[in-house]
Formats: sequence, C-alpha cells, structure tokens
Amino acid sequence: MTATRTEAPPTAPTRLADVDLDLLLLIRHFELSLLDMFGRGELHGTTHTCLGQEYVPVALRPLLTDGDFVFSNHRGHGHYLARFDDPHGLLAEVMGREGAVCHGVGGSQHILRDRYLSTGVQGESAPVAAGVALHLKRAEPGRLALVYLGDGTWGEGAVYEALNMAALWGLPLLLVVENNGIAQSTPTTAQLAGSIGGRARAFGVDHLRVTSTDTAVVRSALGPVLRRVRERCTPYVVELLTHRVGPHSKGDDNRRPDELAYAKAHDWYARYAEAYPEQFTAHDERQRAYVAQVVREVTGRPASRWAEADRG
Amino acid sequence: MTATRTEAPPTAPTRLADVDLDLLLLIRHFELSLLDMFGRGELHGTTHTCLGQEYVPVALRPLLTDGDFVFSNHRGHGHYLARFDDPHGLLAEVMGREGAVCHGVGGSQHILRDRYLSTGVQGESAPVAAGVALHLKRAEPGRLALVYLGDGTWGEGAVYEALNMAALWGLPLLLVVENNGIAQSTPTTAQLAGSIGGRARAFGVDHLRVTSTDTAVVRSALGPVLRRVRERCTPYVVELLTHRVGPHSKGDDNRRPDELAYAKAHDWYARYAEAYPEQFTAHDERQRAYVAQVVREVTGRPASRWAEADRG
Amino acid sequence: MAERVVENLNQALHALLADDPGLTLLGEDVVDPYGGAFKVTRGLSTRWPDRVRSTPLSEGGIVGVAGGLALAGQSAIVEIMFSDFVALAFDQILNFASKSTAMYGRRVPIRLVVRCPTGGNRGYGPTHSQSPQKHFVGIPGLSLHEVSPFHDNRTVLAGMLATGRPGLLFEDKVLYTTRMYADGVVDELFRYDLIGPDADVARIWVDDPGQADCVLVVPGGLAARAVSVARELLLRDDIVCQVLVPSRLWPVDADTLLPPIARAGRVVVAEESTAGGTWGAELAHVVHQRLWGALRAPVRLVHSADSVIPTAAHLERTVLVQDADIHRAVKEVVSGD
Amino acid sequence: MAERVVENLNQALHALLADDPGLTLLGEDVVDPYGGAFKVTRGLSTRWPDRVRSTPLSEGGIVGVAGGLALAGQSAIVEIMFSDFVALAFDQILNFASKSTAMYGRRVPIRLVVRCPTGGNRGYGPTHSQSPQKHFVGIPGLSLHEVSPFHDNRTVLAGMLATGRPGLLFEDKVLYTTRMYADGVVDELFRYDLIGPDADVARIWVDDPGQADCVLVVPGGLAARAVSVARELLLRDDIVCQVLVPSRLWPVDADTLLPPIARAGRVVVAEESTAGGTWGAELAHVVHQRLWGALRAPVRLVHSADSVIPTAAHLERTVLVQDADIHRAVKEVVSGD
Ligand SMILES: Cc1ncc(C[n+]2csc(CCOP(=O)(O)OP(=O)(O)O)c2C)c(N)n1
Ligand SMILES: Cc1ncc(C[n+]2csc(CCOP(=O)(O)OP(=O)(O)O)c2C)c(N)n1
Ligand SMILES: [Mg+2]
Ligand SMILES: [Mg+2]
Repeated sequence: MTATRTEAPPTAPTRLADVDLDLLLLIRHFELSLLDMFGRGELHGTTHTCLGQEYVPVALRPLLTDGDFVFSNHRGHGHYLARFDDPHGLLAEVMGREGAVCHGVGGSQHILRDRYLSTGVQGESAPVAAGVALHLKRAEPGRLALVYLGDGTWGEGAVYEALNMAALWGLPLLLVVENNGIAQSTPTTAQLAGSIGGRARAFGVDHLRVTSTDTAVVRSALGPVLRRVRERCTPYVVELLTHRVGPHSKGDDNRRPDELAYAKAHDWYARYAEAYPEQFTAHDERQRAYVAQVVREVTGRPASRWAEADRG
Repeated sequence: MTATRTEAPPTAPTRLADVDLDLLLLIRHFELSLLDMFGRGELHGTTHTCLGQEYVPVALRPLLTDGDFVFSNHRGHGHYLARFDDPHGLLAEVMGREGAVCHGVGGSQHILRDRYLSTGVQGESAPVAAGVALHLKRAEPGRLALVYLGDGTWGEGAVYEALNMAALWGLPLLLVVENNGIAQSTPTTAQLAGSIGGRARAFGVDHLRVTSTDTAVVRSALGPVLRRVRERCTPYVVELLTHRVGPHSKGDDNRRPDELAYAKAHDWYARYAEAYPEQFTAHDERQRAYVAQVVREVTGRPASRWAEADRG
Repeated sequence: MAERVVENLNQALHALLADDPGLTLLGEDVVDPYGGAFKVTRGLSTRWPDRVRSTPLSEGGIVGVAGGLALAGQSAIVEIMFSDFVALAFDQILNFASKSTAMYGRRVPIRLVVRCPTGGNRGYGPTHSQSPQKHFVGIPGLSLHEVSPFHDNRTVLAGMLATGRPGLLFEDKVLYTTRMYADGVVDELFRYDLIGPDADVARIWVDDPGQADCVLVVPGGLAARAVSVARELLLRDDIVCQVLVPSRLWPVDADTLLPPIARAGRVVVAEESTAGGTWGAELAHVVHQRLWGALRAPVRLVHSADSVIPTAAHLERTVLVQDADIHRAVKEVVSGD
Repeated sequence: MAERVVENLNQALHALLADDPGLTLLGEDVVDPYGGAFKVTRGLSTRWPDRVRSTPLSEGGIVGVAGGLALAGQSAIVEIMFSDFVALAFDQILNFASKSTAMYGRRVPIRLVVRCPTGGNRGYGPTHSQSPQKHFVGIPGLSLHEVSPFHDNRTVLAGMLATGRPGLLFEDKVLYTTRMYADGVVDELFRYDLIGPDADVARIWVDDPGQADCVLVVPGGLAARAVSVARELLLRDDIVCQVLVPSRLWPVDADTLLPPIARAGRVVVAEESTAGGTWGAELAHVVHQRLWGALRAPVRLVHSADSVIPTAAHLERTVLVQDADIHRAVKEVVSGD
C-alpha cells in the first residue's frame, strides 16, 4: 500500500520551533562551510553535502530514541548532526583533527557512534540493518533500525535481499529514501525503472511518499509510520521527494540551469527566510556564526591520533 | 500489469499433437532414468530433475527460434531436450561419456550449446541474459533472451539489478519463472515476501501468471507474450505455477505427505494418461523404450575426453 | 570408532547454541527436517527455532544480516551452501564485517563465522567444487580456518567467535563423512599432538616428533590425504615425513610452524586450490624470509591444475591434487639436494 | 610534455570504440558531460551514445551484462567507479566470466575488461582506497593488468580484449593526473625500454640495462614511486637499482622478469596492498623456485601495514607504503649479504 502526502508547497511554510530551525540552519551552515573549505583547499579527500535535504533528519529527530539504530550513508552530515549535538566532533572527523568522532580514520563517510553508523558502499547497510532489526525484534521490542538511502541506491541488489528478509521475518526496519531525483550525475529516470513505491509493495512492504519539504509536515506524516514500525514490528519504506541543492560531492554538478533552478526553488531555506524573516534572520546569523566558530576552533586543533590499541 | 490465466484443471487436458506428447514423455522418462541410475549408484555427482514441470519448455518450444538465447538453470534437462533433440548428448554429459555436449566438463548443470547456456549459480544468469538481450536489440531485432528461473532464485539481488536495466533500456528479456512452491526444502512462503507479479510490476515490467499445466493452454497463453517481447523490445515476466513432483536433487524431499500428494495431483502425466489412454500408452511405451535404449547406448560408451586445446 | 566430522561439527553447533543465547545461525535450508545440504545443522532448529533460520537464496544479504547481528553485540554463524557462492558475499565480508572491526578508529567486536563447504572430488562441477580460501587471504581483520579431522570444532568455532573478528571456516566436503582422529593416535605407525600456544597446529609424526626428512604442511581438507602419503612414503620410500595441519590458516601461526620446518630443512605445502595468490604461497614466503639459510631446498607447493574443475570423475581427477602429486613433490624435495 | 595518464586512457578508449563497432562501455556516470568520476570516459558517449552507457548502481549486474555481451561475441569494458566495489561483482568475475572460457568443455572467448580505479593517497577513506588485485590472483581464465606511465593503454586494452579472456585493469588513482613517460627517457639519469615477447615489461635502468645491484619490481601504480626511490638510491647511497614494471600482473611473465633478477641476485617487490596472498608473494614464490641458488638473499616484499586505510592524510601515510619503506627495503637487501 502506498500513500502519498502531496502537500503542494503551501504559500507559507509552517513556523518551526526555534530548536528545529536552529538545527536546520546548523546543518546548512556546516555544509556550506565544508564546500568553502574545499574550495580554499583546506580539506582533503571528498565529502557529500546534504544541502536542500536538511529537513529530513530534522523532521525525524524527535521520532527517534537513543535505542534506535540509524544507518546513514555518504550524504550523512545532516543525519549525524540531527542525532548528536556535535558539529565539533564531525568537523574534526572530516578534517582529521583531535576530538574526531572516529579519530579521523573514517572521515566523512565512515562514522560509528553509539547506535549510529555510516559507511561508503551503497546498499551494503540494508542487510546489516535488517540483522540489527532482527536483534531488536527479539531483544528490544519497540525499537527500530532506520536506513537512509538514496534513489540511486535502489539499483543495488542488496536492497532487495534485505527487503525480502525484513518482510518475511517481520523486522522493524525503516527505509528512509531521500529521493532527490539524481544519483551522482544520473537522473533517477535513467537509473530507476518503475517506482520505489512499487518496489516496496512488491515485497508486501508498506510505502509512504512525502513530497513536502516542510519539516513540520514531514514530521507529522512520519510520526504514524514510526509508531507502526515499532508496534507492529514490520518494515516500512518512506520516500521523501527531495532536492539536492548542491553538487554531488565537491564541485561536480553538470545539471542544466533549469534543473538547478528547480532544485533551488524547492529549497526550504529561501522559502523559510521569506516567510519568517525575523525569526529566520536572527537564527541564521547565530548558526552561521556558531559554525564559523566551530570551524575556527577545530581548525586550530592538532591532528587526530589513532592509538595502536584502536587499530582493530 | 499482471494478468492471470487461472484455468482450473479442466475435466480433461487438451489433446496434444504426437510431437508434443513425445517430447513430454521423453523428458519424463529421461528424468526417471536418471533417478534410477542414481539409485543404483551408476551416476556420480548430483542432478536436479524437472519431473512435473516438463510441460513448460514443451509449451515454449515452437515459440522460440534458433536465434533466441535460452538461459537454463540447475533444473535444465527439460529445457535442453525441448531445444535439442539430443538425449544422447545430454545423458553422455551427465555420465561423462563420449559424445557429451560439453565433454563431461559441465555435467548436468553447466551446458553451453549454440545459443543455449546453463550454469550453477542461481540468479547469476539474469544480468548476463540482459547483456545478451542488449546485443540482440541492437544487432538482431526480433530475437529475445529467455531466462528460466525458480521462485527461490528471486531471493538473489542479481535478479533485480537485471530487471532494472532491462526495463530502463527496453531489452527483449523474458524471465520464465517456474514457481513450484519450493526452493530445495524451503516453501515459497518462507523465502519470498510479496509476489513475483509485484516484483515485475515494481520495475514497470509486465507479468503474466499461468496456473494451467496443460501444454496447449500454456502455449497459447505464452504466444502473445513472446510476440510482444519481440515486437516491442521489452522485458516480460511469465510466472508458471507448477509442481515439483520429484525430489530437489537425488533423494532429498522432506515434504509432508499432503504436500507431496498435492504436487502429484497436479502432475500432467497421470491426468493425461487418464484422458487419452490410447494415445498415451503407445507413446509412453515408445519413449520409455527409447530412453532405455539411450541409456544402454550411452552407458556402453567410453569416458569422454577433454582435449588440451579445449581447456580454455 | 570416533565420530564423523559432520557429527563433530553438528555437536559443536549444538554446544555453541546452548552456551550462547546470543548466537544465531543462518543459511539456506538449514532447518529441520532437512538440516542443511550436508546435514551439518541437523536438529538445531528443532531445539532453537528462533535462533536457527532458513533464509532465502541471498548469500550477500545473509552475511549482511549476520554482520548486523554481530554489530548489535550478538554472535552469528552463516552457512553458505557451497563455498563457491561466498563470492556473492565478498563485499559484505571485505567491506563491512572485516573493516568494521577497525575503520571507525577503535576496535569493534564482530563475532561472525561464515561456514563454507569447500572443495571437489564429489562430481558437483565447476561452480560447486572450488577452494576459495585464497581470495580471502590477507584481509585485515579477517581470519581463516579450515576444518580438519584433528581439531575439535567446538573449540575452533568458540575460539573464532571469541576473537571478536569475523572469520571464514572452510569445510572440505569430502571430510564430512570421514572420522575424527582421537587420543593422539592416527594409526599403528603415526601419532599426533596439537602444538603451539593455542594448540592450533596438529602435528603428525612417526617415532620422534623432533625428527623428519621433510615437513608436509596442509590445510585440514588435505589432512587425511597427507597422512596417507606420509604412510606410503615411510613404507615404500623410507622417507620420514612429518605432517602439520594448522586449524587457522590466516593469520599464519609462523612461530608454531617454523621450528619443525627449520629442523627438517625441507617443506612441501599442498592445497587443493589452483596456484596463484594462495595461502601456500604466502606460507612459502614466510618460510623463505625467516628460514633462509636453514632450508635445504626452496619450499615446494602442490596445487591443482590451472583449470576449472570438471564434473565427470575421470576428468576431475586429472585436475585436482592427487596423493601421487604430493608424494612426488616430497620425494623430489628430499632427493633434490 | 607527454600526455597525462588519464588522457592516454581516454584516448585509448576513443580509439578502441572507433576500431571495434562491437565494443560497449558500461559504468556508473560514465556519460557526458560528467564523463566518469575520474573523467576517464570523457567525450565517449557524445560520439557513441548507444555504445557508452551510464548504468544504475549495480556493480554485479553491470559486469553480468558485460559478460552477456561478451558471450554474444561482442566486446565490453566496464568501469567500476572505485575498485573497492568490484567486490560486488566477484561472483560474476569468478563464476561466470572466467569460468565460461573453459567450463563448457571448449574455449569460449570472453572479451571483457573490468577497469578498476584503485589505491589510496587521496583521502577517500577505507572503502574507497583499497588495492584489491590480490583477491583475483590465480583465477583460471582471468588476467590482471595494471596501468603504468610506461605502457600505452591502447595497446594494453586491445591486447587484453584480443586474448579472448576476461581481465581486470587496475588503475592507480594517483596516476591519472601524472604524465606518461615517452621515448625511452625517464629523466636525465634513467632510461627505459619495454622488454619481453609482448613488450609487456618496462625496464628502467641507469647506464647499463644488464647491470644492477638490485631489481625492484612494482606494478604500474607504484612505478613513479619506484623510479624516485631508484634515483635517490643512486644519488644518496650509490646503489644501482633496476626497476621492472610489468603491465600484466597475472599470469606472471616469469620468462621476462627472471633473467634481470637472476643477474642482480637481489630483488624487492613492492605493492600498495596489505600483505597476504598478494601478487608479490606469488612472484616471490616463482623467483624462489626458479632462481634458488642464484639469489643472494630471499625476495623482499614491501606492503602497506596490515590495516584498514584511514581517511585523514596524516594517518593514511602511516599505513600506506611510502618511498622510504621501499628505499629501506632495497638498502637492507643490498647490504644484507
Ligand atoms: C556500491 C557503490 N557504488 C557506487 C558508489 C559511488 N557513489 C557514491 S554516491 C553515488 C550516487 C548515489 O545516489 P543516491 O543513492 O541517489 O544518493 P544521493 O547521492 O543522491 O544522495 C555513487 C554512484 C558507492 N559509494 N557505492
Ligand atoms: C547462488 C546459489 N545459492 C544456492 C544454490 C543452491 N541451490 C541450488 S537450487 C536451489 C533452490 C532453488 O530454488 P528455486 O529457484 O525455487 O528452483 P527449483 O529448485 O525449485 O527449481 C538452491 C538453494 C545455488 N545453486 N546458487
Ligand atoms: Mg539521489
Ligand atoms: Mg522452486
């Protein structure tokens, strides 16, 4: 069964509590700073920002408990910041500085903290999360395993192997699909036949599609889904039609101007700024300044260390 | 779109042309002989017979041309015999005797002849067949690649990767699913969530389910499907609800008596014998005798040889 | 008479499931009454229906699920029906289970064993007869073990899980129906003991464990074949051959394996795998490095032919390592200097 | 100045697609304007939109499709975005493409190349930096090649396809932006030539190709590093080091590699991979077997640390092979006897 929440962008977005707005803006400025730093050659390696998609983990934040497992992916900074109030630890990880969540070993894509894990091979986490969900079902009923995955990741066979077992065994596995219409450079239409809803239903798994980018609307749509996953111990696929406002990683964006404009037009950031200028401006300034301070602070730290005893 | 042909077993099966009946019986007696020989310790290794499922390749036989590719699987003797009038070559392959299709190297599960191929890793052939279909689409329009696969094989992620590409690229790929309700020892309900129809549709691929075990009915249901695949250059999933009358391989069958009785009740063999005793008895005798003669002949042959130059 | 290897494995799994309520076993067709393609899991699901599960055909997915259980602090054992199909789980083993032990900047225990029925000589053909050990040699964080008729599998499996690192356990299919050795006795000529700090290496000797013309090192799947070759060498050729069978193939337990090799100065390593990037070549490298000067001849490796494994028995024999190949190798090494 | 390696590869692909209308190239994000994650495929899809295709994220599936094209008598090249993900195609490579060349009792040509951007030093982290060559060493029917700044990729790729056997081409990511060497000149001291029956091995020497204190064998990804070590050894330590860079790693071209090694009597093999079951260990085994007696020291292997590859540059350096490691190994081997 698929339901769709097709809120067309309302004239004004819902006014958010300060805590939500702050978190959205924290993620936004965190990501913008990373791109800046890459541009200035201050960062090494690669990174994938979630510009335009920040509202997804923010909407989910109060719906999750510390006992739930979250599996993030390559585009995971927002997922992390919504779970842990820790931009320092994350930035230190990306930069390889002291205080890094994983001592700089994992970097942007490979993070483990408590019940939060990300890794760099697309689709690989889906069966792993099913295994975690099997454990939760038996040992900690009411808790769930959430996997963030992109539309492109539905190309990987591992996703279907996981869905099948989750459905057969009634596992509390929630797949949160951030369908941003593109995978790296390839539009969804060129890499995904049929639909994500159909793919969920094919395994007898319920599916909800949410088109709104309004944190409050998304949250209220997802609330019942998470309750259901917990109470009925059943998998669920939630698909959020979202918009990647930035490049895939550092500067690689070959989309046409109209495609970029379309993504930008759906960006919650500008729309919220317009709707609630006063609230927005104050918080935006504060988070921008906060992130700038985090950047300064972390940049000043010495390189991370990786003790012999921690080398596995 | 799924259509179902739910012919409940008619009082009498359709009377078949001699050539079809002969082929059905040839396969039946070939498979029975193999089990016999295994029982007597005259065969080595393993084998999977298609007892009860013989009508599937027989129904398909006139719908295929030599230019089509056929990908068979572990349960492939019927597929082979319906394509090549060559019980000697196949038996020699299973026994490792002179005249073996693949010099005894491949054995029961690994056969290549012209545009017919089988191999032993479930699901692996689906993307390979998609590749072949891509070639056919470009170089030999009107031809198709057919993959036989069991219900259990839908557990493998490779199947979905293939379906996705076949749908995206409009490939003439026909998946023929012999859904016999079981995978080795595991009932379909314990290994397949949702449905095969749903899984096809999830990728925007049409699906037809056929419940009849009547060669003529199955053939007339499949005729338009193959035409469509050829003409529109589009993938298609055909699902045949069928019945494994024998063990998984040599003697491994732990099904309950009622399950076995159910499979037996759907066996075309007894039902055809009852409906057309005269035609049946004559042909049955003839094929039984023919297979016995093939067995005698091939058993008398020397061991196959594998020349140095053929070792890859 | 001692129990068969398949019974020893089955009892080991019974004991482990009884000991550890956090252990789950997954695999295709592992539940009763079928009890697995090779009957190794018989009776387990009857006692622990929730912890012993038959899965769909999804080798990659199953190993992923098991990795998830391990990540959640539990233990998991997966049966891959034929080790050839572990290729489908290569990513989960290489990039998830093994890496997760270290790539987050700290040790993360991953208690996971993937059991792999391995090897040929049963006429199952090219995709059901391989020896894939070599593809997994040298993956940081991963250990490789092989079942042998000398090593109790309860000890082996419990030890593997206790390391907190994922491991593969290769089980030569031909071994299943053969018997375990017991009480230090191989036959009327040969004795064995388990040596090394973890009693990991079985040493099979005649008369004096400190003396041999040649050392023959083999993984468990070739143990019985190696012993029969040693016997023949003794009786027919008057060559005293000591056989070493490590349970853990990787990391190589060099400290235990090298002293007997150094004493003999001659060593043959036999594997059923084709040549190229094998465990044997790696062991040879360690021997050459560390015993240079003490060796009377280079390490001699014995492999199957560089070929797919044909189905028909008479062809399979022309490809897979035979006793005669090992025999010849030892004789050449001993007479070569 | 000579072209960059990425340009050479790109031109090679242009030429191959132009030459062979039956060649298809598949991979994630390979079409224009993106032209592949490392821009190796730039411009190809604009010229051949039907034969150069971006695929879904489906590494196993893509290699399967390519195998199907090859089975149908065509040629196919697959780009795996990062070689770490080739783990997902392990089954298709091991059990379909390689086996199909032989397991049907006769030779079946499979013209398939899987291109694998490989290696670390770019800060991409543990799942995007590995050197997976060793997992594929010794698969019957499969050949392994590595891109080097000495070997023209058009020749290499055309040669691989012409064998009718599937092959993997490893491409060290650090190499892409460096320049090809040309005209036999490395720098003002070193010269190179291509030796062997297929001109497959690049030999880099100073003064006299027949004379060296030590031979250093490396795959293409380490070629530039090896050359700079050789230079330093000459200038700082007065050690004459000859560098050999085979384009084909497997099967090992022993007949070409062994004579120079025999002449020097000392050899170091360096790889970026972690130790264990590597190409280098295999080469060492061949050398020990065939040159026993001619060697002045055992073959010395240099590897990265037994570890995941960390992301941060300062940590990555502590794990991956450095010039200093190779330098030290050569000095030790030369001074050791
Ligand atoms: C198995 C695998 N293949 C390829 C990649 C390289 N890669 C990283 S992200 C990405 C695109 C993912 O697209 P999608 O799932 O839609 O996520 P998005 O980037 O749009 O958030 C690709 C191809 C990878 N990390 N893992
Ligand atoms: C990848 C893989 N996993 C497991 C097997 C072992 N195996 C062979 S047939 C089979 C069951 C297949 O069931 P299904 O697809 O329903 O076909 P059926 O046997 O019912 O015709 C299994 C598990 C295999 N050959 N390949
Ligand atoms: Mg996307
Ligand atoms: Mg079935």
